[in-house]
Amino acid sequence: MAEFEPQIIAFTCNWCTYAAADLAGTSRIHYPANVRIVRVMCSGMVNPMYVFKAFEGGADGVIVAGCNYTDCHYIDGPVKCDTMFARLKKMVLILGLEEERLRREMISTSEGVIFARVVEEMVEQLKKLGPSPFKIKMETLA
Amino acid sequence: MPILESAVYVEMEVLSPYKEATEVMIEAGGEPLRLCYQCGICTATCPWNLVRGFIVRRIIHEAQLGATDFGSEEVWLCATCRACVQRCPRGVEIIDVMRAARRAVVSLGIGIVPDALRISAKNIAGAGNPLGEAPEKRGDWAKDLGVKKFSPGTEILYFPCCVPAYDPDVKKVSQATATILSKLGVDFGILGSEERCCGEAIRKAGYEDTFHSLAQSNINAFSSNDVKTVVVSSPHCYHTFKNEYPELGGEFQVIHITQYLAQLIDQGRLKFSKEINKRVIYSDPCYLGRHNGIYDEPRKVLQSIPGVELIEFPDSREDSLCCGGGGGRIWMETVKGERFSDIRVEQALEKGADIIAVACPYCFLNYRDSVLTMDKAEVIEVKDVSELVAEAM
Amino acid sequence: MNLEDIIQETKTYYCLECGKCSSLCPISRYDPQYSPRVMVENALLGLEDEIVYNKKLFSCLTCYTCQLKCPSDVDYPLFIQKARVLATAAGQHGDYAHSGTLQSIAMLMARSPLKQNRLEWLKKDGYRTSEKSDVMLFIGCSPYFEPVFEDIPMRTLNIAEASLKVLNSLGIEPLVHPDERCCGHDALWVGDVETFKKLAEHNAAIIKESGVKKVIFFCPECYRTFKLDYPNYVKLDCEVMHISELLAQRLETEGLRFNEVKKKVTYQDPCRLGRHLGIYDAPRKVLQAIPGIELVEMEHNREESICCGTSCFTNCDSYSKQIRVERLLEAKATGAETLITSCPKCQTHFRCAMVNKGEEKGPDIEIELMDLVNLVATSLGG
Amino acid sequence: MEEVKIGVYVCHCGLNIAGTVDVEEVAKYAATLPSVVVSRDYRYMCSDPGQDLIKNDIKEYGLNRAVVASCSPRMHELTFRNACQEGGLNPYLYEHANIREHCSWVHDDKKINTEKAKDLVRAAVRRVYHHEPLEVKEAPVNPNVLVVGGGIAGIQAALDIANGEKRVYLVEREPSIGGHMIQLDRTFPTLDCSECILTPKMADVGHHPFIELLAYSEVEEVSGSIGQFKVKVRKKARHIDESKCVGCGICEEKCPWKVPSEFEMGLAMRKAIYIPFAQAIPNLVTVDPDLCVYIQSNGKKCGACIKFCEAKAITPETLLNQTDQIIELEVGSIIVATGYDQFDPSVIPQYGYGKYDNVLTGLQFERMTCAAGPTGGKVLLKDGREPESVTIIHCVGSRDQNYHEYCSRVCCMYGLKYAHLIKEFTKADVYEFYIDMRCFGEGYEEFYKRLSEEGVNFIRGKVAKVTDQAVTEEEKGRLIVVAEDTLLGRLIRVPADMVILCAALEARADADKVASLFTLNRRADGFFLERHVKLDPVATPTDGVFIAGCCEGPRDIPDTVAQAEATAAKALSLISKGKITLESAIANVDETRCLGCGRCEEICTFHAPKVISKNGVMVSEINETLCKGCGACAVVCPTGAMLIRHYKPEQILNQVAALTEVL
Repeated sequence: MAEFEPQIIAFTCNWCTYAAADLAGTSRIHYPANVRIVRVMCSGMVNPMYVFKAFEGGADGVIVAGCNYTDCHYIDGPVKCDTMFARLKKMVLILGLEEERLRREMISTSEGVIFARVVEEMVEQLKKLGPSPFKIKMETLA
Repeated sequence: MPILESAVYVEMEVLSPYKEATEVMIEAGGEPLRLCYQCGICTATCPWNLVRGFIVRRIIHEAQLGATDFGSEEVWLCATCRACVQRCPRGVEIIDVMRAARRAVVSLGIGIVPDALRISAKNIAGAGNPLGEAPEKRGDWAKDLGVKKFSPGTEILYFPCCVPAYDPDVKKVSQATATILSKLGVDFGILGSEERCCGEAIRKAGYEDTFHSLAQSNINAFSSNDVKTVVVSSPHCYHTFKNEYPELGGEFQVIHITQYLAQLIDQGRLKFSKEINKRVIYSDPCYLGRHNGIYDEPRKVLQSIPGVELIEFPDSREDSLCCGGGGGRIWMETVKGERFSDIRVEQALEKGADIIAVACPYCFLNYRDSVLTMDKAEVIEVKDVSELVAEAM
Repeated sequence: MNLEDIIQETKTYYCLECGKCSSLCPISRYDPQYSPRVMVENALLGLEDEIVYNKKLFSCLTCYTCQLKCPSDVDYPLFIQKARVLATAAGQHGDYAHSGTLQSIAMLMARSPLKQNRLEWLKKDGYRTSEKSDVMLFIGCSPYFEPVFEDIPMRTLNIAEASLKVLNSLGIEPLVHPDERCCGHDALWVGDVETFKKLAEHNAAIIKESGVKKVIFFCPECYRTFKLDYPNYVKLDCEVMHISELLAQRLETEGLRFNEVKKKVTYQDPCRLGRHLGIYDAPRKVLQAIPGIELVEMEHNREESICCGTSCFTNCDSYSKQIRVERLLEAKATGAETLITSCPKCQTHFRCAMVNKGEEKGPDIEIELMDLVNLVATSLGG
Repeated sequence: MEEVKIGVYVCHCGLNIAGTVDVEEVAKYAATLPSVVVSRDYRYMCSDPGQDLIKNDIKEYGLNRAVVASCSPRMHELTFRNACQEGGLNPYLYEHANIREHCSWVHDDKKINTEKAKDLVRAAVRRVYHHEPLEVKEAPVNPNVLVVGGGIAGIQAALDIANGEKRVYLVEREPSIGGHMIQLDRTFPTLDCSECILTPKMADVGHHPFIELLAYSEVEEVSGSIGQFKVKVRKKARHIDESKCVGCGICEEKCPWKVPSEFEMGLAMRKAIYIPFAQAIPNLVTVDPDLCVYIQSNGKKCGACIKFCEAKAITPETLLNQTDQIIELEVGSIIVATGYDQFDPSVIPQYGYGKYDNVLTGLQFERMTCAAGPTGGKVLLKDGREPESVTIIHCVGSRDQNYHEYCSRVCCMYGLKYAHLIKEFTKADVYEFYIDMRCFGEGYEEFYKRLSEEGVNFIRGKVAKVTDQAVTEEEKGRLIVVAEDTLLGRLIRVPADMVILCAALEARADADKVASLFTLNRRADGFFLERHVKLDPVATPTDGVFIAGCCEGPRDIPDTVAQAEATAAKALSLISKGKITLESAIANVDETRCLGCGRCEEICTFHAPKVISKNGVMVSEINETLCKGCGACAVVCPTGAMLIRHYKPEQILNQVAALTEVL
C-alpha cells in the first residue's frame, strides 16, 4: 500500500497568504502537493461551515491563514478570524479531532518561504497522525 | 559585530575578560538593558551623587558593551531605591542590572565581595538571619506578650523578619505591633523558629541561591500551616512576598502593617486614647513607596493619632530620599560623609521635627545610627509608625 | 417511499381543507408564504415538486399545534418529517442557522470511532457519577452548544451540571457516558434518516453495553426521540424519563423538600414535552413545590402554548424572530421576573432573540431566563 | 433557470505550466465534468488569440460560464473577466484556477501536478456553476469639500481646492483661523516671521469666492460616505451681529472683564468680548458668555459694549438671545486637519512647570519673543529682569515611555531657534540639554552648526530635575538644572534664570471624538492612522476622508504644507473623476432571514450594516458605498441572512466539496 498522503485544505486571504503562496510559486520554492487553496477575501470571512465542510469531505487537515494584525486590508479582519477560530477549535476538539489538524496561521505577502514551511510541517505531522477520524464512516457500530 | 570585536581587541586592557559573566548579567537584566539610550537621567537622579560620584549611565553602557568592571567598588553601591528606574524614559530595570552584576561576582567569583556583606550572607545561609543569632530564638521577642504560634485556621500571620525579631532596639517595633494586634483582638500568630529571613535584600546583594532556599523554606512553612494572609513590618518582606514569591509558587495576601492599621482605623476598630503632641516627619521607605506605590496609608495612620502634626521632607513620596539601606547596603559599611541618612536627619532637623517616623526596619537602623553619630539624640527621635500607634492607644 | 405512501401513512387524505391548521400555525401568522393547508392540498393534488423544492417545507416547527386541533386527525408533523426525507433525497435542505455548525457536528458525530472530549465539564466540582449505575443521565449536545452559543450567551452545560446536582441530591449517582452521540432528533426531523439511524444505533448500543435500566433527560427533544422514535429503528431495553417527571414523582413518593426561592415566574411549555408527550403537570408541580415561587401563566399555556419559534436550527428567520418576540412579550405581560422553561433549546432561542447589538432598539423583550433544573438546583443547594 | 454551459481553458504558459503538468490531460478531464460544454488547452491564454477563444466560444457554444486554469488570479483574473465581458458575459460569471504559482511551479512530480491541476479545475468548475452576474455600480461624487481645522494644514488644503474653483467649507472651532502657526514667532531654520508668511494666506481664505469659512464652529455629525457625505456643523453664537461688526475693537477696549488669554498662552489677559489677535480672520469680536457679566446677570449689569458699539453689532438681543446655529452641508470628501495639543509639562513634577514662574513652555516663549506679544518681543523674567542664563530642555514628554514614546520631531529645531533668539535678544548664556540632536530637514543641520558658532552650550543629558534648592551662593535665588553631562560623565548643576521646556506635540485631547465622528482609526500614540504609512500617507481607511498635518503625528510646517497639498490633490482627483466605482462583491441582506439582532452592525469596522425598522420589523440594511466586502458580518450572522456576493456559502462550499472529493 502506498504511503498515506494527507489532504489539506487551506483557506487563505486574498491579500496576504494567497499572495505568499503566489510568491512561493514565483520563487520556485517547492513544497508537498497535498494542499489545496481556497481563496477568500479576508481571513475574517472564513465561516466555520467552510472548515466543517472540508472535514466532512474527508480533509485530513485545514489551515486558516491570512494577514498579520497590522497588514490587514480590512483593518482588523485577523482579530475577527481569531474569534471565529477560537470557537471553531473548541467545537472540533470536543469532537475529538487532534489539535494538529486545524491550524491558524498569519503569513504575510512576503513570506512565501513560511507558507511552504507551514505546508511541509503540516504534511509531516498529518502523516504521523494518519487519516482524519471523520473520514471513517460509522459501520463498525451497533 | 565586527566593530565591537575590533574595539575589544584595541582596548583589551580596559575591557573585562569575563565575557561569560557579562552574558549572565545581560541575561538577568533582560532586554530593557539594551534599550538604554544613555541620557544620564539615572545618574542625575541617583542619591549617591549627593555625596560622591556614581555614574549609573556608564555602568549600563558598560553592561551593554560587555565591559563591566566587576572588581570595582561601584558594583556594590546601588541601594536599589528605584529613583532612577522611576524616571528612566526607556524603562530599563537598572536595579536588575546591578543585581545581575553582583550575582556574577558572587557566583563566578570574579570580583571581591565586601567583607561585612560576606559575613552577613554566611549568617543568613547558615542561621536564616544576618545577625547570626540562633534560629530557635527567633520567636523570643514575643515571649512575654502571649502571642500564639500560628496554626492552620489562624486568620493572620505576623511576619516580623530578622531585624525586628533579633535587634534589641528594633524589637520594639515587632513588640508594638503584637501589642496592637492583641489589644484589638485580631486573630494572629507567628511562625517563630519556623520563620526565615525573607531573602529580599540578600537577593539584591547577588546571592540568588540563598534567596531561593530562604524563599522555598518560607513558602513551605506558609503552605504547611495554611497561611492565607501575612502582615509584615518590613517593606522588603512586603516587596518580595508580593512580587517575587509568586514566581516560586508562593501565593498569599500580603499586607504591610501601615496598610493594616489604616484599614483598622477605617473600620473604626482602632481608636486612640492618648495624645502625642509632636511634630512628626514621615520618611517614605523606598520599598513601600517607589517600589510598591504605598504613600497614603502610613500618612493616614499618623494623621489620625491625636496631637500629631505631620510634616513633610522637602523630597517626599515619589522623590523621597533613600536611607541608604536597601540592596544589601544595610550590611555594608558606608563611610561617614556618604550616608544618605545623615542628610535625611539634617533635613528633618531643619524642618523642626521631633520624631522621624519610619515604616521600615532598615530606615530605623540607619536613622538611629545617624542620630547617634550626629549626637542629636536629645533633639530628635526615630520611631516606627507602629510604635507611635501603640503609644497612643 | 414516495409522496403517495406518505399521504397514506399520515392520513393526509382525510384533510377537509378547513384551514384550522393554517390559522393556528405560528409561522403562518407571520409568513404569508407558508400554509400547512396549502402544503397538504399540493400533496393531495400530487404536486410533488411544489413540496420537495419548496424552501418553506423546512419552516414548519413541528410544534404539534395543528396536529392537536386537526378535526380529521391528519398527522401533519409526520407528513413534514417524511416529505423532508423526499426533499433531502432530491438534494434540498433548509437554511441552516449558526453557519450550519450544529448540523455539521451531528453529522460528524455519526462517524466513528471518535475520541470525544465531551466530559471536560465534569472534571470540576464534586459531581458524583458512577460507571456502574443503573441510571444514565443523557447529556446530548450540550457540550457542543457551549462554544456555538458563547456570544448569546447560553450556557447549556449549566443545565447539565444542575441536572447532575439534582440527581446527586436525590441520592442518584448516574452514569454519564463519554461516548454519547447526538440523539439524532434534528437529523430525523430535517429528513436525514441515514444520519439519524447511525446515531440511534450507536446510542442504543452504548446503553445496552452499559446495562442501565433507566435514562434521564433534561432535554425534551432527546427524550421525545428516545421515547417515540427510537423504538421504530432500534431496540431499547430501558425506561426513559424527563427529569421533571422524576422530580414530580419524588415529590409524591418521598416528600421531597425544597428551600425557599423568592421569585415570580412563568413557564414555557416546550413543544416536545408538552404537546408531543402531554407532560404539562410535572414541571408545574415541581415549580409549585418550591416555597416562595409564584407561578403565573402566560396567555397561551399548556396545549395552547406558543413554540419558541425555531426548530432543528433550520429556517430561523424574521418570522421566527417575530414569534419569539410575541412570546417574550407575553411572558413579560404576566409580570413574572423569570421565564422558566425545561428545554435548553427554548432557552437558547429566546436568548438569541434578545440579542440586540444594533443601535436601533426594538421592543423591550428582556427577561431573565432559566431552566427548571437550574431553579431546582438552586433551591436544593440552599 | 437557464441551462449552465461552462467553457474551460487550460493554459500551457509556454512550458511554465506544460512543463510539469499534462495540460492536455487536464483539459480532457475537464470536458468530462458536469455542465462543461467545451474544454481546450492553449499555449498562452492571456494573449489576444487566447482571449479570443473564450469570446468565440461564448458565441458559438452559448457559454454562460468560463473557467481559465493558468497563473495566479492576482495576475490575470481581471484580464479574463474583461474578455468575458467583451464576449457578452457578465464578468462575475468567470472563475480562475491557479495551476501555475500553486501547482506547476511548486511541485516537481508531473503525475501529482496533473492530478492537483485537475482538482483545482474541478473546484473552479463547481464554483462557477453557482456564480451569479453582479452589477458594477457607480455613484456620483459631490464636488464640495469639507476641510476641518483652520491651521496651516487646513488653510493650505482649502486654498488649493478653492483655487481649482471647487467649493470648500472650512470649519474652525476657534474664533479665528491660524491655528498654532499664528502663535509662533519665527520659523526655523530660515527665521522668517510666522505671521508675515501666514496672514496673507489667512486673508485669502477670508475673501476667497470658493471658500465658505465657518469659524467658531464645530462639526457635530457626519453621515453618508465617499462622494456623498452629509455633515452637520454647529456654528456657535458669537453673541454679536456678524453682518454689522467691523472689528474696530472699541467694545474690547471698553469691556472691563478679563481672563488669561488662550492665544497668549496665559501670559496676557483678554476681555470677555475679544478678538483673539490683531490679524484674526474673520475680523469679528466674540463674546465669552461665561465671562460676560451682562449675559451672566441676564442683562442687569454692565452692557458697556452695547453702549460703545457704533455699528450696532452688539445689542441686548444678540447678547441674551442669540443661539448656536446648525448648518447642514453636503460634500464629497473631507479633509481632517485638526492639529495637535502641546504636551502639558506640569505632569512631570521634577521640571517644576506651574511651580516656578520662570519655567516656560515652548509656545509661551514664542509669544514672548513675538513683537506683538505680551512683552512686546522682550525676553523677560516674571519680575521684569532680563535673564542672564537660560536653559532649554529637549524631549519634554517625548522619547520617554512615561509620557510619549515617540520623537516629537520639531523640538530639536525649535529649541535651537530659541537659543538663537535668546542670543539675539539678550546677553544671556544659553544651555541646551538634549539627548540626540535630530536636524534632518533642509537647512536644519546648517542651522545647528550656526548655533554652535553662536556659542550655545550644548549638554548631552536628560535633565533630572529643576529645583530652587540652592547649594552654593551662586545658585541662590535662581533655578538649578540638574543633569549628567553624559559626554563628560559628570553630574552638573546649571544655575538658570529661565528654563524653557521643549514640550512634545501630542494628539488633541478630543481626538477620540473626532476619530469616531469621521470614522478614523488612531495609532497607539493617539494620532490618526493613515491608510498606508509609506504609500498612502494622507488617505485613511475610510474612503473619502483624508488627513493632513499634526493630527497624523508631529511634523514641521514644510511637511504639513506638503501633506495639505497632497490631500487637496486627492480631493480634486475625486471631484475630477466625478464618480466612484462601488465594490460589487459586497454584503447583501436577505431580509426575510434577518433577525435584526445587530451582530453585523457591531462587528463591521466600516459601519456598513445598520439595523432599521421596516414595517415594524427590525432588519439590517447595507450601505453599499461603505461596504468593502470583507465578509466578517456573514460569519457572525446567526441565520445566514447576510451574504457576501461572489463569496456565498454555496459558492465556497461547492468549491471545498469538489476539492475534498477523492478521485
